[in-house]
Amino acid sequence: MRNEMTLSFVAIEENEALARMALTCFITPLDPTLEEISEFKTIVSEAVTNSIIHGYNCDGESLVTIHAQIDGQKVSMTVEDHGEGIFDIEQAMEPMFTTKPLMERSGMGFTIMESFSDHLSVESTPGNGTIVRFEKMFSPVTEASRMR
Amino acid sequence: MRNEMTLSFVAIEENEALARMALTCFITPLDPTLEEISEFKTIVSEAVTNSIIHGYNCDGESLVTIHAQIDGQKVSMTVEDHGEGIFDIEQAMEPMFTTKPLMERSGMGFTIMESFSDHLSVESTPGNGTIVRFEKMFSPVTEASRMR
Amino acid sequence: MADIIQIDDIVVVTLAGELDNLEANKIRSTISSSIFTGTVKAVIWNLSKLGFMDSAGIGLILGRMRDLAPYKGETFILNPSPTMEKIFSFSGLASNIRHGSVDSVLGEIGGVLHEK
Amino acid sequence: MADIIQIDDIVVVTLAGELDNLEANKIRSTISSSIFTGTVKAVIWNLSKLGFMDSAGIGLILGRMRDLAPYKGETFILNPSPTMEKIFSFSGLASNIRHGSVDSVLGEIGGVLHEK
Ligand SMILES: Nc1ncnc2c1ncn2[C@@H]1O[C@H](COP(=O)(O)OP(=O)(O)O)[C@@H](O)[C@H]1O
Ligand SMILES: Nc1ncnc2c1ncn2[C@@H]1O[C@H](COP(=O)(O)OP(=O)(O)O)[C@@H](O)[C@H]1O
Repeated sequence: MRNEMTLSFVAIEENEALARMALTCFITPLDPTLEEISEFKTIVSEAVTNSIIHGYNCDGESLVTIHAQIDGQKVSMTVEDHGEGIFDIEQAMEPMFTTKPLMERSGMGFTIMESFSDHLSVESTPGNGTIVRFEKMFSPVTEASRMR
Repeated sequence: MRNEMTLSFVAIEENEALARMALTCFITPLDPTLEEISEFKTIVSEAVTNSIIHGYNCDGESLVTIHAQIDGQKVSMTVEDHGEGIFDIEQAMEPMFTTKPLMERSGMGFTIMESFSDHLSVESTPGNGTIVRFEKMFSPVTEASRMR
Repeated sequence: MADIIQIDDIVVVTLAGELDNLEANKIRSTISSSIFTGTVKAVIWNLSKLGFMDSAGIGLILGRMRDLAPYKGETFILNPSPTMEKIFSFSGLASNIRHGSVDSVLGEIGGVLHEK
Repeated sequence: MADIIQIDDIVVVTLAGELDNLEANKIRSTISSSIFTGTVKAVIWNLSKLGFMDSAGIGLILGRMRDLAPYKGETFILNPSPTMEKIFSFSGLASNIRHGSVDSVLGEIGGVLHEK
């Protein structure tokens, strides 16, 4: 199938759940497995939370934008903010690296996003914002599962 | 509370459920009653379905855009398309009037949207598209329900 | 999702999930054919398990009332939610609504058929 | 949602719903105070009813492991979903995972404490 959506919202923590729910609903027609759903949901949650808290410091007015597209069994997604940006992307992507240890961030966000997606890339300019791009392949629906 | 979101998606019927789900999740922090939720969900469903099937004939590529905003207990929403538009808005809003009787449309969409919202207005230009605006007030959370 | 059973000349359609335009288009012809299999005296729409319905549900039910017209079949709408009940009332279907069990409606129809 | 009970010197935290950044911020201090009420020997995180967790859960648990450090308390993560189990493994917490009942973990801790 082919489908496409864009969701944007102001930077408040309540919208983490909105983003997860909307994107989970978006991929439902692919008939994903429970594990595919929860991995995808985790990717969305990590990227959106980062934009809200790191990009915008939860300012309640700047916009986070998610664009997602389905082509056959492939889902492509970008999560974009125009916030603080990342100074050293390589360092940011190291497991356990975080600039917000006092907020008890674990520094595992990028590691999880990388592990649960089939392709991840990050573009960022300090002072200008961050775009994270993902691709995730979903297993084709088998005849057996169609019969359910 | 204050919150704001925009959701847009291509005109396929599968996205009716996406729109309902995303907007329902958006209003959850207002702690709405079950009936408020289902009335709001119905408004969203009627307006989005109209844009998809009447505005765009389910063309699978043109975009329907929903913008929603929470100010205190008030939710304001617009559902917009750049499709066919409506020739005679007054006639379109009459109960039981439909231009798609063969698709078994009931012509009750606008009647339902009007009854379930606190304010509704429609702007449309034939050939240029339609914007439907709503407002719905949600009952404030009582102390009793907070204790649940 | 529509679960359709036939009890003598009465068709009972039990709907679940969300009945919108997409869903109505999916189940329309199956329900229609169950009405055209024989002389159907009544259709009972059991909505106890239905989570959501918009005006597509009205279109679906009015359409099946047209299918039933040649048989002079009756239509009963069982256990709609308060929001659905409002939608049916706007659409002039308030008198078709019943609350209770499928059996209680079957009883009512049986009675009526008997008297005829 | 976090349900916290204390059994002797063991704290059992049962989480439900979705554990994200917002939720972690809501429940952090309550869980922390339950650890600081006395000499806590172990915290059992019962995730059987948890529907979703992202890396905020890792931050929450690592933070409470720091709270526990003065007491040399142990941490057990009970019944994470397959996806959560991967997240814990990436974070070096694989050895803290158990599958089974709260009682089985209590038994394990009892045994260990006994041997000491
Ligand atoms: N959207 C963003 N805007 C600014 N900085 C970001 C963004 N996303 C990630 N970062 C930076 O990268 C670091 C690592 O991110 P991540 O691996 O998700 O861990 P965490 O969110 O737990 O800190 C963050 O601490 C932050 O400094
Ligand atoms: N977004 C739209 N674009 C074009 N025409 C519309 C739109 N929304 C409504 N209409 C017109 O108004 C009529 C009445 O709409 P409505 O009351 O929702 O009933 P129904 O959708 O069942 O036809 C439709 O049949 C259609 O002709």
